[in-house]
Amino acid sequence: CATVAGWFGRSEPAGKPSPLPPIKPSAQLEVVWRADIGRSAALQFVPAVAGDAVYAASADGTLARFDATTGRAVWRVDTGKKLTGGVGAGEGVVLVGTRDGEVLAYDPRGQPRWTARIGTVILSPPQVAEGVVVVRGADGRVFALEADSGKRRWVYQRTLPALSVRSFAGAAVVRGAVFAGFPGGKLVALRLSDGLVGWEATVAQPRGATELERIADVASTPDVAESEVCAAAFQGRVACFDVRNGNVLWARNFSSYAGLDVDGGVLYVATDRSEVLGLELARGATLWRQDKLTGRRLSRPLGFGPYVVVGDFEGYVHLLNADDGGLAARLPTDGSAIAAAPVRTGDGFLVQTTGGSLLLLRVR
Amino acid sequence: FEPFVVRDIRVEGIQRIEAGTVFNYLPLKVGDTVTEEKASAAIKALYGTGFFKDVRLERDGDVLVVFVEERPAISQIDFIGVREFDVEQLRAALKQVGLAQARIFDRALLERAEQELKRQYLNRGKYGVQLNTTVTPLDRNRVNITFTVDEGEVAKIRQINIVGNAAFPESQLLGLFQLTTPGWLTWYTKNDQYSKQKLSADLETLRSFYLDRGYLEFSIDSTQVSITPDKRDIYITITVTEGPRFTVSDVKLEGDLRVPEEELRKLIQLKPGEVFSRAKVTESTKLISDRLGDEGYAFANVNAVPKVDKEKKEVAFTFFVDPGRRVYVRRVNIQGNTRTRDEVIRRELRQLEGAWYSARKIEESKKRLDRLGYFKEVNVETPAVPGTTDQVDVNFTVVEQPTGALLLGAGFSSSEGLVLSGSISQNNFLGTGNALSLQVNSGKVNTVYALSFTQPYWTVDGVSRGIDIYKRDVDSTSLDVGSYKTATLGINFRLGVPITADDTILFGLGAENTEVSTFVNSPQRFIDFVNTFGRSNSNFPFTVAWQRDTRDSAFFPRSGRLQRANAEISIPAGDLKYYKLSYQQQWFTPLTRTWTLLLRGEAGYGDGYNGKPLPFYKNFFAGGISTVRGYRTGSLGPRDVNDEALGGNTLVVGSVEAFFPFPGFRDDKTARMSVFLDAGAVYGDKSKAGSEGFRFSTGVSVSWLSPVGPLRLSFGFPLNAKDTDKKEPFQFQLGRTF
Amino acid sequence: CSGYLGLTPYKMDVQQGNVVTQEMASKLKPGMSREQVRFVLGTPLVVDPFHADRWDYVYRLEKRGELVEERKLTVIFEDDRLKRVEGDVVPARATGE
Amino acid sequence: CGLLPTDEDPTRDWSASRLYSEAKAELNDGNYQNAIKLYEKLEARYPYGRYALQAQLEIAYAYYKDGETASAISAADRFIKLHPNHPNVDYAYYLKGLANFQSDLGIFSTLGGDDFSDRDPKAAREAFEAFKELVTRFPQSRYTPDAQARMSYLVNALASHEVHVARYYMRRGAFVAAVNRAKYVLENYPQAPALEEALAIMVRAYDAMGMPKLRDDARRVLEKNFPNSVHLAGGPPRRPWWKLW
Repeated sequence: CATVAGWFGRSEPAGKPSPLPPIKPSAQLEVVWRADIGRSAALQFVPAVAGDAVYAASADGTLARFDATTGRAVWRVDTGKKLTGGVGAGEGVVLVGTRDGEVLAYDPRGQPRWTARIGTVILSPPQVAEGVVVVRGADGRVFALEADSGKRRWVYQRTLPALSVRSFAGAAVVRGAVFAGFPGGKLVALRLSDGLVGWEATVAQPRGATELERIADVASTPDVAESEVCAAAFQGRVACFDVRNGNVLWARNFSSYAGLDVDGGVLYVATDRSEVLGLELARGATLWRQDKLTGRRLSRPLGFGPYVVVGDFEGYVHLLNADDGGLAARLPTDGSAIAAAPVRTGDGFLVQTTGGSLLLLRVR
Repeated sequence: FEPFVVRDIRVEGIQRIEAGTVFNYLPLKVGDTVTEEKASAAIKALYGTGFFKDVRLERDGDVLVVFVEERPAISQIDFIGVREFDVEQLRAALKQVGLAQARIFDRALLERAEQELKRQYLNRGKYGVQLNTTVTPLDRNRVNITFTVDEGEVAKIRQINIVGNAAFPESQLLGLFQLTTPGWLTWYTKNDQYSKQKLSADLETLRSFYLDRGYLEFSIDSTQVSITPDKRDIYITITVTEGPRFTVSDVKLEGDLRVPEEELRKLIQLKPGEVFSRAKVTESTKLISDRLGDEGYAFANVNAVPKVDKEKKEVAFTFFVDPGRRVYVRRVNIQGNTRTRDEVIRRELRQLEGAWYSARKIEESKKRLDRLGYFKEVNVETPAVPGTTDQVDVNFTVVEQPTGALLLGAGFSSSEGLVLSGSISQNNFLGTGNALSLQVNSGKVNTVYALSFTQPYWTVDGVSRGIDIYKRDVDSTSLDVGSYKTATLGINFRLGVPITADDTILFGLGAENTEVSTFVNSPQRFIDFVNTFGRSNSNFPFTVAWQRDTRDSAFFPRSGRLQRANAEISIPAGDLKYYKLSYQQQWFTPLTRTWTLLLRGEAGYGDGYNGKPLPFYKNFFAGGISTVRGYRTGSLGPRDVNDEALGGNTLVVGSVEAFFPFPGFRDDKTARMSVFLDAGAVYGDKSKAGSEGFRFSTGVSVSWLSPVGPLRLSFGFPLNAKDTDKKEPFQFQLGRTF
Repeated sequence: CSGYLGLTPYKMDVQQGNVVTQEMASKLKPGMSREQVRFVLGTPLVVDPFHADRWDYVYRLEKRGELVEERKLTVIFEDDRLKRVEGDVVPARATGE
Repeated sequence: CGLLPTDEDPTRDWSASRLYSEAKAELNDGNYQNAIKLYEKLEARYPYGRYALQAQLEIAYAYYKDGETASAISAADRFIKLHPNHPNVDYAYYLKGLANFQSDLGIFSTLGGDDFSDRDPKAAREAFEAFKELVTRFPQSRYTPDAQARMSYLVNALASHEVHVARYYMRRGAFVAAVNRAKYVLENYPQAPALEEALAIMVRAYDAMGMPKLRDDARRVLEKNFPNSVHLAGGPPRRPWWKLW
């Protein structure tokens, strides 16, 4: 028979979220400052840090600058557009993306500098490095624009599978190269200056009969370490490659939508079932597995020294021990989901909730 | 395995199949020499029957032993957790594939059925479905198959986003789409569920929208469909490049036209200077090829070749006409008529055998068959005759439906005594196309014996003749209302002469004798009538009428018009001296693919001549299901002292009605619903009060082709009824709809 | 024909047989095979079962009951080769309905 | 789902013979739908042995009597495939022909003296094919004589259908159409009695088109085959005006 829940729309999410596990805090999470930036609806906005400034944006079009130490709002601007991707900052320019496929660039004082049209929805924060702005379209395309004028320098494009997972993946711009994951499970390395394809590697192979089963998309931004670059595929695998030539170092059969973070020789990943895993960067062996948070729709983890930080769908910030994955501390925020990954700044880290609060947290 | 001569054949392992059957399919017979490839051919043949899971041939001396292992038979197929589809529908579909009770179980078929079911679920937007089938073996080499399905949540479209549109706002463009985000009606239309077909249809609509407004180089760069990891929300992003707006610079016609050029040039919708529109181009090519189609060039092809001038943003079109060969019709076949005679159908067809093919004539033929009212469905195809390049056959397939209404009833009422009533009418009597109707009512107050017979095709060209004979007696003495007695006996001859393809002139000449006897308490109008016309009076009504019918179907027209102007004059030789003029028309036009609008109008005026009044029972009446719904039949207009409707000599009726498919029966051809606004008035004897002046009503009506005959139910709600009016919200009618 | 109360009933147009134009007929040459004749004139609608060596290209058009146009062209074969052609042919362009 | 009472299946544990005799009883009483359901249960539960075999044949008969032409034919075909040389497989072929042959005319039809020739010829052609298969495969089957009789009836029906149409086209003045319909009878149903009128129509059509040579040759064939044909004199008597249908 039809369960009653089935009749009235929202039935339970796939896995039932586990309740908050009991915890013996071995550390203390404290809020340094808290600010408000506005709701980000079903999107993922990430704050950007440049010098002593923190820039944040929200879906209703506001872009704001806060003082990194005190959290005081320096200026607040209404872009007048429906924002869908942001914020990227650096080299004197602050960048956000709109629903109609425009990249808006402001200067650190909040004055608009230029607007560029790329013709496809932008769901991730534009990156800027070495005078080039790299921005991902929701259709997977990678655009490179001149940081000072917004003129298009090059664009990299692949054919799309019939059905892909909705992804907020951006591109990792590191040491003159751009690493981007694509629907269909491919990872591509491009030269930042002219978009030349360095190499292309397969993170996961689509398999199954229907379009749905054949989804194996790299739905999160890759992370680059010294000589490895690692990426995670939804309904696919977690894998690391040699950064120079793309040869696969190792691959493990974990499916992850939220993504991974590499910190100090260990790779932290949040799987689809919201387990957190610590894997050894060199050969991918499992160091530890934290499965008391399954079903809580965890955000992408952040390696933070001896700890690992991850947010969940009820706005809790969880602190895990980097060595054994044990739960070290927990802090509620405003009850709305933390979808985007925490951002390291100075000796703390920033968290933005979909409900619109922006917090700087520190561990004591 | 060296060959040997088979002395005998033995079959091992059969349970359900008999040895005889195996021998029948085995290509080896006693006495053959068995070689390597003969043996493998035998094994292949036995596998081919589909009965066996495993086949082995062995040698026992010179006896050939055939080991077979029968595939199990399916004993039961169950479905658990299936909500989206009706289980019986699934069983029937599986039966088609060969998976059904008592059939032989074949795993390959099961896999195919599983894939097919999963694909069906994806089409319905159920992306989260989990499906697995279990096959449980039973005794006596049988198996049970169980399909367990967890349908999961339906993926709903959370957002559709068009990027790159400048000329038209996104909201307007999304308005064209079938797919939408969840709204108040999407629980029924399910348009908030993603389906590939609907999306490609919507993209096509978007493309035509732009191409019909001058954007020749409009292109859809990419459409991206993405689903959230919990498989519940779908986001669609469509990236477009509009390109500039083009105007038409020049239009030319070239090729072997076979029809005068000016005539074809008139058919081209595109005028130089206008904004380019693809719809106009396709419309023009269609009109030209149809025109050629009427000349027998069935395979004519016309294509418009554009010459684009990018700088001036102009485009010139040349219509190249290639008529191809003139095509002739070899045979016209009619199928599906188990009751209607072939000639009754063939005489309606305008396309003859041995003549050149005419698309218009075939279209006209289909319309005329639909208008007969004998068929639920009429389809036509024109397959080419094999072996020729210039001959086609025309195959009409009809689905018959009952054309009669049979009402038999026996009742007993205090006033009428035992009443045997019955009416039988058959529009397609014995499939001969003639219409016969008998009506019998043997009540004491109302006795009616009436017969009417019409022969629509007295001559091959459709001159029709008909005869009506009737005896109607009314004796209201037993009722407590004003009592009177009338006895009418009449006969009427009818003749119909078609003067064009759609117009017919109808003549009627009748003779009618009425006896009226009144009493002291008879209603005044009866007494006046007897004083002017005497107790017994004769009447020779002569009617002439013009009728034009271009409707595309008898029961559920979607287009066309039916008009009828009628004049009835009593010939001076009779006692009665009156004339009645009336005009009725129904005008149907399609509003959308499924909605149809009807504008219905009726007007009538009657009067006596040579100083005689119009007899009261010849008055016009209004009210009731075929004129103004919501009011009792004939109740409009003035009423006498006993509150009986008198009717009047002037009638005006109008109605606006919108038909739409019966909800739930989207493509059912037998039922239709409608909302209507009726209005009508009857003007007569000014001195009497009653319901004079216009009466309005609105409401809902359902028409259904029931097995007993066309049925109409209507719920009419009077808008400006006075308390003296006789309201009757629910009304129904069985029989002819017009 | 006889009217009904002074009205002549509408008679459907009756068109029968192949249209053969002057242009088509002029392409015929003796000795042609049946296939060649068929390619030029089209498939004949009247092939009498008792005269295998003869094809008749008849054309009739009746408008509102009166015969408006009538033409007959007969093609005679001899051991499957075109021998001779009899009958009249229509002016260059066929008049449509 | 316990709310909805699931109807307990009374026949759950019936033996094969019980199912078969119940089905046979229903068949004889004429309620074919129940008989079909019981036969299907029998085949599903006991797919072996004599009963299942008999059920497969009788289910085809039940569909035929119930007027379900398509199901009757597919059931018969299934029996033929499963038991190609079963002793009464010829009955299965016979059933296929009967199913098509039976035309369900309305209640009024008996009055009208309607014959098969004036209705949809496709059903007649399919019936003819099925009977032909029976006659050729099983010349001594006890159904062959009846099948042959029905075949000749069908041939006449098909031939007179063509003549019906030819007569209509003559009245319409479509003489080419009439000639070709007559020719179709000549080529496809040469022995059918309707051939006489077909030839007569051919003569009249050629005459109307002013083609004397073809007319005379056709007349000569008519005279040779039907010397005292009524058509030679003046054609059949015209239908009296009072005969309304």
